[in-house]
Parts: sequence; C-alpha cells; structure tokens
Amino acid sequence: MILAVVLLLLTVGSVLFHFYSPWWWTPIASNWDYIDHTIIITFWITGVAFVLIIGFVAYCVYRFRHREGQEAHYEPENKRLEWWLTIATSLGVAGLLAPGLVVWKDFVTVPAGASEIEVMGQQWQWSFRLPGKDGVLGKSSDGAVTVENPFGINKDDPQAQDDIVLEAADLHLPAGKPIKVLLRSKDVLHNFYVPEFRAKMDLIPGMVTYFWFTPTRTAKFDILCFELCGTGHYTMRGSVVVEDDAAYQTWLSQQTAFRDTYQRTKVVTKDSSVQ
Amino acid sequence: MSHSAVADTNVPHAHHGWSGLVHDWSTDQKAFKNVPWGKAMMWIFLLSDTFIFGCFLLSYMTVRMSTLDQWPNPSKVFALHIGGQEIPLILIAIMTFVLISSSGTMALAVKYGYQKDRVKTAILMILTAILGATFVGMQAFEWTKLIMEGVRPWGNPWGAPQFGSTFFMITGFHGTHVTIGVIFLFIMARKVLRGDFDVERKGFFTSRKGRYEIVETTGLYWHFVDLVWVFIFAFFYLW
Amino acid sequence: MVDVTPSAVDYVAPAHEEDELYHPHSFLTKYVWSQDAKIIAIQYAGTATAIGLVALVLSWLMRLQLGFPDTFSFISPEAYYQFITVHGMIMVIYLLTALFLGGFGNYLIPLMVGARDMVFPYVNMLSYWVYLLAVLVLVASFFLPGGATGAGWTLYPPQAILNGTPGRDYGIILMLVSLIIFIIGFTMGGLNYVVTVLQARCRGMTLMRLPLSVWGIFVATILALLAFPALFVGCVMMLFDRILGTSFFMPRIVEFGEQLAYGGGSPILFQHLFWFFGHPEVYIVALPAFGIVSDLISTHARKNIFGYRMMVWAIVAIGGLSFVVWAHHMYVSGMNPYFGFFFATTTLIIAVPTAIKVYNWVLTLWRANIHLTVPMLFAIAFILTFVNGGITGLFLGNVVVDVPLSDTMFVVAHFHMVMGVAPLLVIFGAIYHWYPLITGRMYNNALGQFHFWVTFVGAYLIFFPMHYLGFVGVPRRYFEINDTTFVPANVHELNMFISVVALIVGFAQMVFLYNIISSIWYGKKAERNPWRATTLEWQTPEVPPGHGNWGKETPVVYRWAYDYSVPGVAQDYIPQNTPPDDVPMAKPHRLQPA
Amino acid sequence: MAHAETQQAPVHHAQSHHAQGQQHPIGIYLWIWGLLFVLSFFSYLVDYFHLHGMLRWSLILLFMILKAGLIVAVFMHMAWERLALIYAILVPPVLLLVFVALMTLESDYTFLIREEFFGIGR
Ligand code: HEA
Ligand code: HEA
Ligand code: CUA
Ligand SMILES: [Cu+2]
Repeated sequence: MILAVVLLLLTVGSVLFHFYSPWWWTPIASNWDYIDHTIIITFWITGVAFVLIIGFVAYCVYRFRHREGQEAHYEPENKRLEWWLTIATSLGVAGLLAPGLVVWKDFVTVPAGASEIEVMGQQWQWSFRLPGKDGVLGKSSDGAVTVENPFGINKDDPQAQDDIVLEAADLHLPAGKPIKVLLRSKDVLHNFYVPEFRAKMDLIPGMVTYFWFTPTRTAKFDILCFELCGTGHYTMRGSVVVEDDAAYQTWLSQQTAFRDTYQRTKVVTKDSSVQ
Repeated sequence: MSHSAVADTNVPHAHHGWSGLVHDWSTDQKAFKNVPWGKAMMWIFLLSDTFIFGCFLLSYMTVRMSTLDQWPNPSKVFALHIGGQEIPLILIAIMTFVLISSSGTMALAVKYGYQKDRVKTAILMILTAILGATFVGMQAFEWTKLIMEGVRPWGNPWGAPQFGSTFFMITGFHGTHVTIGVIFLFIMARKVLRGDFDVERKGFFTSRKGRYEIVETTGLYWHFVDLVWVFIFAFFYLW
Repeated sequence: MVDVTPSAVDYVAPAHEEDELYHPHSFLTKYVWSQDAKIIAIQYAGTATAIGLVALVLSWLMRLQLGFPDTFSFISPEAYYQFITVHGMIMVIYLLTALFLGGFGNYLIPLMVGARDMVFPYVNMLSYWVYLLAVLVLVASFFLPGGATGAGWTLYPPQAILNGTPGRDYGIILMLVSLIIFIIGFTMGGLNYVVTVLQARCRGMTLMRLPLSVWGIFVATILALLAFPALFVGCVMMLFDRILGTSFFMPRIVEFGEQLAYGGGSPILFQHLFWFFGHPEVYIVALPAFGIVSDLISTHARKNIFGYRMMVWAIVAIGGLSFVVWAHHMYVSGMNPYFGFFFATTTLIIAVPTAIKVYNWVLTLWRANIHLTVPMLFAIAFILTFVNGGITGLFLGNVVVDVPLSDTMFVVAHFHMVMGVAPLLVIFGAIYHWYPLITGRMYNNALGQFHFWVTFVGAYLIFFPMHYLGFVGVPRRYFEINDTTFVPANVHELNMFISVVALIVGFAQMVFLYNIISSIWYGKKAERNPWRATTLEWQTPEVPPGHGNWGKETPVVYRWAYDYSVPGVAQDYIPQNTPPDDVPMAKPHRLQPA
Repeated sequence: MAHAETQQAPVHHAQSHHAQGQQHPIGIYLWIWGLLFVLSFFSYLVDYFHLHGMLRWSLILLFMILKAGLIVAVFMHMAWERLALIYAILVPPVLLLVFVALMTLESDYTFLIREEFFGIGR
C-alpha cells in the first residue's frame, strides 16, 4: 500500500519536477534547435512509457497485494500480448530513431559555404586560428608544432601568411554564417563545447576532428573543456564572442596576421633566451 | 576398464545435424554431449583467448593503417643472408614448419593417448615439446637479431615505431603461450609415462581424476598456438 | 509449449557423476583455502563489499566537494580526480562484477543447476585469491608516491600516462596491473561458471528449466569472457606505452611546450578497445540483476514469471547485441562520423529486448499474490529505477541527443540510475532473499524495511534531479564549476541537496551491514524454505547446504522453476524436484491447463 | 511435448573396448600434416615471388583460411564434434570480425584525415 503510493508519488513528482523545476537548458544560440526538438520528442515518447509502466506497477502492487485468500493466476505466456508489446515498442524506438538519424545527417554534412576555423587545445588553454582575408587556412602539421608556432603552420605556404592566430585570447565569430570548426590538440584529449551552441566534439592529438554550426545570437559565451584532460580540466575555459558582421570585420582588421606574429614571437623568444 | 567417463550416456543416435543441435541444447545435464568437462573448459578458454589475440592483431592493424610513417618491409627485415644470398623471410618460414611439425606430433600423441599407448604418447608429447622449444629458441634468435639491428619497442631505423612495438608484443605473447605449452607438455608427458592416467590419479590443479582426455585437452591448446601463428604469419610477416 | 508445462519430465537420463569431490580436512582447507563454491562465494562477496565500502566513502568525499566547494581544503583537484577514478573503477569492476559473478555466481550456480560444486574447484579457489591480489594492488596504489591514478575510470590515453594527471608515476601502472590480474582471476572463475552450467546440470535440468538467475549470470559470464580480452589488450598496450615508451596510443605530443618521444599512435584505438569491453561490461552487471530480480518477483508474487522463454531469449539477444553498440560512448570522440548511424541504430534496437523484460516483470505482477517482503520491495524498486535509467539511455543512444548531453551530469545520472542504483537494489534484495539459506537465520525485518526506504527513495532523490544538471550543461568530472554564462546560481543549491541525501543514503548502508552481521548470531532461526520457493537451492537436505550440496544423491528435476500457484494443487508452489506423482492435489483436477 | 523420445542411448556407442574418445586412422593426420606443409610453402612463395595487390592478398587469405580450417577441423577434431559445440565456438568470433571491419573503416578515416591535414611537410 505505502509502496504503491510512493511509486505514484515518485512518478508524478518526476513529471512535475520536469515541468516546474527551474533547471533547464540555456537558451540556444545556434542552428541546432533540431537537437532540442529531438530531445523534446524523446521526452514525450519515453515519458509516456515511464508513467504508464510505473502506474501499472503501482496499481498491481495495490490491487494484487497479498490478503487472506488471495490467489495468483496461473499464466505462463500470452503470445499475442507479447507480440503487441514488442511491436508497440519497436514503433516507439523507430519514432525516436528516425528524427535522430535525420538530424545526424545534417550534423555530419558541412554546408558548402561554411568558413573554416581551427581550435587548438592544450593543457589547459584554448588557441584559435582564423583563415584571414583569403578565407583559407594555411597548411599545417602536427610535427611542426613549437612554442613559437603553436599550430605548426607551414611558414612557406602563401595561404598561411594572412592566417590569424589567437593564443589565449577570445574567439570572435560573425553571426549567421555557417562555421566549420576544425579541432586539434597538442597533448591530450579535450572537448570543445559551448552549451549555447549545443554541439561538441573531442580534440584528439595527431588528428583533426570537426563539427559545424551557425551562430544565431550575438553575445559572449563560455567555452568549456568537456573531456577529462588532467588536473586542470575544470579550469580550461575560453570565450567566444558572436557579433554582427560589421563588428566582426572591425575586430578582424585589428588582428595581426601570422607572418607578423610569427616574426614577433621569434624575436621575443630570442631575446628572452639571451638574458 | 573401470570407468567410462568419456562415453556420455545420453547421446541419441537419432539426432544429427540441425536436429542434433536442437536436441543437444534442449536436453538435460550436458549441452555438449560426449565432451568431458576439461575439454569443454579448454574450448571456451580458447574462445576467450581468440578474442585476446584478435584484439592484439586488430590493434596492430589499426596502428599500421592509420600511421603516415613508412612501415618497414617485413620481407626484407626478416630476411637472412645464407651463402651470400639474401633469402626473404626464411627464418620465419622455418619456424612455421617447425610449429606445424609439432602440431602433427601432438595430433598423433592424442591418438595414441586414447589407445592407451603410454610410451608412444609420451614420446610424441616430448617430441612436440622439443619442437616447441626449438620454435621459442628461433624466436629468441630473431629477437636478438632485430635488437642488434636497432629495433626497439619504441623505434627502429626504418620507419614507423609501431613496427617494433607490435612485433615484440605479438610475437612475445605468442611465444609466452608456446612456452607455457612446452612446460605443460613435459608435465603431462611425465604423467603419461608414470601411468597416472591408467590409475586415474588425481591432478593437482584440477583435483579431479586424471584421464587420457587430458592429452587431448593439452593438444587443443597446442594446436591453438599453432593456429594463432597462422594468423600472425599472414598478417604480420606477409602483409 | 515445450518446457513450461507443469507436467512431468520428458525423459530422465541415467545419472552420470563425473567424479567424487575432494574432501577438506582442516579448518584452513575448509574455510580459508576452501574449494567449496559456497565458501568462495562468501569470500568474494565479503571482499567485494569491503572494497565497495571504500568506493562508497570516496563518493561521500566527492559529494562533499561538489555540494560544498571551497569548504574542504583537504580535497584538492588531484585528490578529486583520484577519487572519481577509483570510485568508478571499484564500483563497476571490483564490486559489481565480482559480487554478481564471483559472489552470486559461485553460490547459486551449483545449487540451482543441481551440481555438487563447480567443475574445477581448485581453479575456482585460485580465482578468488587472484581477485584478492588484484584488489590489494589497487589499494596499494593509494599509498605510493603520487597516489592512485586520476585518469577517470575510462583511463583514456594520452592523458592517463602524462604529467598533467595525478598518479601518473605509479598509480596508473598499478591500476593497469590490477586490472590485468583481475582479468586473469576472473577468467579462471568464469570458465568454471560457464562449464558448470553447460556440462554439470543434474538429471532433468534442461537449459529451459534453469531459473532466470542462472541464465543471467551465465550469459553475463560469457560476455565477460569475450569482452575482458579487449580490456586486457588495451591495458597491456598502455602499460607498454607508459613503461617502455612504445607509441600504440600516443601520437606526436607537445606537453607543456616540450616535445615528447612519442609519435604516430592512435588514441582513439584505446577508446574502441575500452568500449568494446566497456559496453558489454555494463550488461555484465545488468544481466545477473535481470535474472535475479525475475526470480525474486516471481517467488514473492507467488506467480510464474510471465513469458519465460521470451525472457531467456531477451537475455541472449541483449548479450549478443551488446557487442555491436560500443561506440555509442564515442559519438563525440571524433571517430568516423558515419559510425553514428550504425551505432545509434544498434543501440536503440537493444531497447526492444530490454523493454520485453520490463513488460514481463510488470505483467508477472498482474493478478499475482504480492507479498511485500523486503526482497520484494527491492525488486519492485528496481523496476522503477531501471526503467527510469534505461529511458535516459535512449536519450544518449540517439546520437544527436547525445551531442549536447555527452560528458554532462546527465550521463552520470543515467549510469547511476541504471547501474549504480538498479542492480545494487537487486543485490540488496538478493542478499535479503538468500540470507536465510546462507546463514540459516532471518534478518531483522524492521531494519530491512528502514534500509529499503532510505536507500530507494534517497537514491532516486539523488540521481533523478541530477539529470537536469546535465540539461543545464554542468559537465561531469569537474572539480568545481565556478561562474559561467549558463549555470544559474541555484544549481549549487541542488548540488548541496544531492550531497546531503547522498550522505544520508550512505549511512543507511551501515544499518544494512549491522543487520546482516548481527543477525548471523541474533537473528531468529529461519525455516527451511521460508519463501516457499521452487528452485533447487532451497531443497537441499541440509540448510544451509552442506559440503557437496546434495547428500547422497543429486536431485532429479521434473519441472521448470516457476510452478507457483498451479491450479488445483494444494500448496502454492511445487519445487522443481517434486515428481509428478508427489504433487499434493487439492481436489481432483486436470494438472495440465488445456 | 517436443521431446517425447523415451530412448536411453546405449552406453558404448562406436567405441572399442580398450580405447575411448576421438579415434581416427593415422593416415588422416599424416595427410593433413602434409597439406599444412604444402600450404605453408605456398604462402611463403607468395612473398618469395613478390606478388602484390589483390592477388597477393587473396592468396594470403586463402592459404591462411585453409590452414586454419584444417588445423581446427582435423587436428582439433572439430569436424567430428557435434554441432552444438561447433556453433558455440565458431559463432562468437563473428563479433570479432565486426570489430575488425569497423576498425578498418576507422583507421582508413584516421589515415585520410592525417594525410589531408598533416601529409604536407613530411
Ligand atoms: C548497468 C549498466 C547500464 C545499462 C543497463 C545501460 C543501458 C543503456 N545505456 Fe548506458 N551507460 C552505463 C551503464 C549502463 N547503461 C555507463 C556506466 C555509462 C557511462 C560510462 C562512462 O562514460 O563513464 C553509460 C553511458 C551510456 C551512453 C554514453 C553517453 C555518453 O558518454 O555520452 C549511452 C549512449 O548511447 C548509453 C545508452 C544506453 C542505452 C540505450 C541503454 C539501454 O540498454 C537501456 C534499455 C532500457 C530501456 C529502454 C528501459 C526499458 C524499456 C521500456 C520501459 C520500454 C519503453 C521504451 C520505449 C518507448 C522505447 N549509456
Ligand atoms: C555501481 C556503480 C556505482 C555506484 C553504486 C555509485 C554510487 C555513488 N556514486 Fe558514483 N560513479 C560510478 C559508479 C557508481 N557510483 C562511476 C562508474 C563513475 C564515473 C567515474 C568517472 O567519471 O571516471 C561515478 C562517478 C560519480 C560521480 C561523478 C563525479 C564527476 O564526474 O565529477 C558522482 C558525483 O556525484 C558520484 C556519486 C555517487 C554517489 C553519491 C553514490 C552512492 O553513494 C549512492 C548512494 C548509495 C547507494 C545506492 C548504496 C551503495 C552501497 C554500497 C556501495 C555498499 C557496498 C555494497 C554492499 C554492501 C553489497 N559518482
Ligand atoms: Cu581540456 Cu578537459
Ligand atoms: Cu554503453
């Protein structure tokens, strides 16, 4: 009896908690509201199943509890019932899976016009590389990564000269344009995640991974590392500023190109080694 | 004969093929009719071991296929100079033949074991063990040669460092299996010779009565080691 | 229907004993170096519980840090990461796997299949001692310079063996060695369990008459024998990377500005190996729970388990499928993105056989005669927590939904609900259920009830709200979250609440321990078969079962394990070994329903 | 009932009085032994003659599978076991093959990515 009540209370409580608790996802700031929709669909299908099943259990616990003279019914199988339940569940699963796969197709297919940016992780900070005026990232390699050249950019590549390297600085992005984020790491696994964008992906040393999104809302967001990367994992933060195109262009024009930063850091490091 | 342990009592003649399959799985007592406990256990252990070697080989495949570095050519690396001529892979080929020979002697040992021919069984088992030891010896020679040429688990003069890593790891694990097999073969051969299995003397590890089926169980292990070598030969040396 | 009829056996083959047993002579061989599966089971369970308590204490420390950040100066970030790693590893492997398979497997398999013991008792004994060694090696890692590893229980390289991670010097080495030892020890035991079920059943015991407990443990053991190899290989390779400087998992790395000597390896390979083991592993701890809970429900509801054959096939199907879903842990790992389609599909397909199991448990309650004993309370609580946790699994399995949720507290909530709470509830239920058999005494019912209510409601209150932290975007494995643009202040209140409840639930476990320990001496004497169960373990000549289990003759089985409340029979259960002619009839009645 | 059979199989079936277990004429072992030698020699020749491409791979795999098959079937007596055992042992490795297949795709992907982004400058 108490158990039946408690089961019901937990079920109803869970549903109420879902609708009325203050804890929910942050407002979205990218095109991935499809993901949010899929989550909502999932909630409905599974929520209904949860309430029905636990409700049924609670009813049985109450209705068929042991009393004097209570006798259980003998019924080993019921083929029809089992088939119906299997079919209904399969339909439920299909209802979850279908939208999921459709959206995943979008997720892995980068639109043609997306501009590429590169993110480099290291213990425990973020650096970024933007393609510069020509809109193309210069060639780079993991073997060429040094302190002066954190992205291992190929210095002879003409397309690399105007690249913009942002070390331990905020990333700026124009709103409304699809961005393909190329992810690299110098040392261990990291994960680039901005909760408002809903999309995340690991950074793997010796590899380049990617995801894409279109920022839709102008604001400054936190970048968090979402893959355990050592003691400082929880301190590995960055910021991304999404701004409208004009503001972005202004910002962009104030950045120094790779050919200049590279020269400068080289001079600086030479100086410091002399001392 | 005092005890017919191997002859399981409920194998119906009528059931073969598929209906036998269904029958065996749906009757009582034993799913593998006719199969003694030790043998069943060895088969399942070998299945698990298959997954170990499978994972080793698959890891080797993965690192080899995903590296940008040049993979050293095994045909050259494992070549020997004999009579002023370079013969590719020759040592490995000889090792292969040695191991196969040992498999043959083992198979015969099992046969004579079931015929209770103590002497023949023991001699064949010892022969198997000696061939196995020879294999391990050649393996040691191979390792020494490569180490002298500068191959290390962490690098080698010719290319991808994973070459050395996977080579030492996979052949090392295989060699360990062979070595364990050799030791067990000697122990079992002694037991056979002493007549332990004729008097059903209890085994130390199993605390069960010893019977000639142990020879077959040991044989299964030994053939498996040979089997693994077939795959190593194909994927490591011939690729 | 083939085997679910209440009628007589089809045929009884002649007895076939492989061998007589060894006979222990001294106290040492009887209780310490014992080869009796029942003693080994208790040794396994005791060790697992002891190390489980360590993990429990670690979880308190973690919760203290998360609930009250900046309060406890002795919890440094390094310590925190060591805590979560060892907590996770102990709970999954050294507690649940060892307890379900080594503990319940050893105790129940020989008894339930009607064997005298495991097929190779000596190897079985070794299995336990090797397991103990693995536990000791794990514990030792805390006391070496640098402490235990803090790499997370997933031990992902390169991070696990580089300087930025605590315990990189010795901790990680001991962790890997301990796992390797565990796997070797487990294999010895596991082979025994499998062969005993396959080859050492008693007369009349067909596979389709096995109690579902045995089925669950049996299939889980097979999964373990096939999945642990992948972990073994991963551990060996990582050990080489760490000690010998090989580069299996290590690409070119610049660590804190310094170029390391590694190059060309594939970090993602380790993840594949780990999860090829890891996913079957979660079913290794789930399937025994599925099996045992079926028996608890059926016994205490006095009703046959509904759809026995479907239940068996579902266990087998889940076991098979669990090998082709592993990369759902890697949706955002940067693997080949097209794998997402394959693994999302296989993952969601697993929900179907699992759902069938849930339905059958629930339908067993329909028109039953439910005795709300302590074991039954735990069993029903399992249904709720498992359905809840399983459903959140569907979120994560559906690849795009996993993208925002992966590595958030949502995942932590998912696996605690489905693994930390649900199977653990079954363990508690099972301990209460078989307590009279093992000790010959009853536990204290009031304390049992208390333990149940605090654990069940408490655990739900801990882990249900935690999902919503995940929605907010709170990451897992964060020492502290500090200020961000998206985490509102009230998240800290929720964290505090969770921590307080976790402490309460933790202390309730002390009541449980007190209960099961003190009842050994002070509990009232149990009846022979207090639950009036049908399965063989309750039908032994001595209770608790003696050495060799069965006295002179091993039992002969005539029926499936679920003949409860058969119409027309005088009592509401018929033990599996009751011959058709001995069934007490209430009134003249056709035994077989038409 | 599916198993209405009432038979109780005779105890000694197909067994001579002084021997038990697998009994096969010695010839078959020697014959297989020879075959294994020949097959090994062939696979060695594949390398010796520096075959490559598809031909090399199909021959390597062919000889490998034949050798493995003979060892398992004859030396390990699998051919004479009952189907129950055969399937129990041969079916699970299929899971391993799935793993191998997926890892092939995965390593191809890794290689292509590495080639595309890091291939220059080596
Ligand atoms: C006992 C352990 C256990 C069990 C049984 C499960 C069961 C499931 N798990 Fe869980 N899981 C873990 C333990 C477990 N998991 C652990 C430990 C981790 C984290 C590891 C780590 O990273 O540290 C994890 C992580 C994890 C992830 C990775 C998340 C991430 O890291 O991003 C995913 C993704 O797919 C997942 C999915 C599933 C699914 C689909 C099931 C399914 O099997 C669930 C099936 C059950 C049901 C579906 C409920 C019953 C069905 C019904 C009531 C019918 C109604 C249903 C419909 C309408 C369809 N799990
Ligand atoms: C079965 C597995 C299991 C169990 C039971 C638990 C139990 C608990 N866990 Fe744990 N946990 C894991 C498996 C488990 N956990 C894993 C795999 C991780 C991931 C590690 C990683 O990220 O690397 C993790 C991580 C983890 C985190 C995330 C840390 C982070 O990411 O920052 C937290 C935080 O709150 C947490 C809390 C708790 C709490 C409060 C309890 C409990 O206190 C809950 C309440 C108590 C009970 C329900 C009773 C438990 C009783 C016993 C253990 C007694 C011993 C047994 C017997 C007597 C038979 N756990
Ligand atoms: Cu970088 Cu976590
Ligand atoms: Cu999983």
